[in-house]
Amino acid sequence: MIRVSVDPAPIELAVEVAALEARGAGGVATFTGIVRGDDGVTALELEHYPGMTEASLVALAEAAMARWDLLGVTIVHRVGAMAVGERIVFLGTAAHHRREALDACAFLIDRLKTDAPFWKREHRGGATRWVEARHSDEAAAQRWSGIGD
Amino acid sequence: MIRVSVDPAPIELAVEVAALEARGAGGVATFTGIVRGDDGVTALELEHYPGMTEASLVALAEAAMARWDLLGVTIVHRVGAMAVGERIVFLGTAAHHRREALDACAFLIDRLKTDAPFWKREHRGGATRWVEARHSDEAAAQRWSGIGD
Amino acid sequence: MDLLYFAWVREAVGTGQETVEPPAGVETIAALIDWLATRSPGHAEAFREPARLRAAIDQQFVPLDAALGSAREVAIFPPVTGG
Amino acid sequence: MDLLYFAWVREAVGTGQETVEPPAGVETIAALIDWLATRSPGHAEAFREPARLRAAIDQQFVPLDAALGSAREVAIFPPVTGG
Repeated sequence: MIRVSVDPAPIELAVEVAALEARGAGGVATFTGIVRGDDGVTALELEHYPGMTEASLVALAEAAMARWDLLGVTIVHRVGAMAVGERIVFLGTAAHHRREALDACAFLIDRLKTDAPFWKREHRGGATRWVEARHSDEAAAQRWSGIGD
Repeated sequence: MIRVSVDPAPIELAVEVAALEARGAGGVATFTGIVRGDDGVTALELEHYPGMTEASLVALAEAAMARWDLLGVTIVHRVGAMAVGERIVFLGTAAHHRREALDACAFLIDRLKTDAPFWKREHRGGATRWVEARHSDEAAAQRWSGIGD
Repeated sequence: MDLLYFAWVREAVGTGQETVEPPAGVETIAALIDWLATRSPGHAEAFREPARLRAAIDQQFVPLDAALGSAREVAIFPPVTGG
Repeated sequence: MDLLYFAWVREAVGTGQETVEPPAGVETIAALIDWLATRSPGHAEAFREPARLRAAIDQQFVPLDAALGSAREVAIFPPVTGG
């Protein structure tokens, strides 16, 4: 089961987790990204490429299903304006074996960072700034390159 | 912040995640173990060593805090009788960097499997059977051995 | 050819979408970027440093030296920063 | 010395807790296990295969060749299976 959602509404973590837990797996791994308020950030905006975004997330989920023995993959990314402390992204995997669930979850967040067309803009009071991509994200995504990918 | 709980009550995942998300971290990683109903299992019982259990989980959380830059670690293990589909264990980590949160979460579940005094008994209808430890769990825990551990 | 711009590229150009007919000889994304830079001061600002840009053809990421071929939709944007 | 048993060890012995005074010469967990096996048919069943057993002294895991020393609480149980 693959579930992909790109939505301006807040991410309902309990609902997403419940759906993964209902897959009959022995384990569910999740990663949730949250808007950090340190460094003076007061709000965040997420822009994306409608159409390509959803397709790239489905491709990412399919890559995870092909690589690991998973019963479910969920990718939910929020777009639009969000406040400090709110969830930006939720990745979840359900598997019989914990290693598969955890590795797949790490893969999803690493690859999402480089493979999905989202752009973040930070607000600091009245000022705004587009976030720069980080080389460390490229390196993290490269970690998963290889056969069967 | 370390939170450890060993409790016969059902694990309140949403409450546990909310507490981790409130730590101000950029990311929260979780792993939840669930009672699987395949293989004819109808229920599960968890026995533990009161006192040593809590101490071993606190030591495990402290080892994770020492090894990675974490803002929070939560370990909740259910004990007593539980039904198929219910949560056995919840591990959660909060960190500024996703790699730290994810690696620490994997460490916690691998080590908990070998370092905490719990014993599982499976029910299949009227029959019961103590679950045998798996060599693969020893190997997974060994993965984390090394300096600073 | 439909062009889409995102993030600060969109802001600099002043629109997120335009339809263009590049002249003969503009056969790669890189050549398209150079040509777009000549269209207005906003375009010049957006397309001044190709190394800061990334692109997709028909919703697939491509390197800047990719041939335009029969592209219907070309998107130009900064490196992605989701997650 | 307080002894604690868990899981099938507890069930075989028939109790989860007992207080014993091992004779002189019982100086390791392994020796304690051998001596315990002589105490009753249930003990014999529980302690027949030391390789299947694990132990803790004062709530710290120890190998079976660990010295009992001044242990107050010794626990004997199967390999753990939590998580």
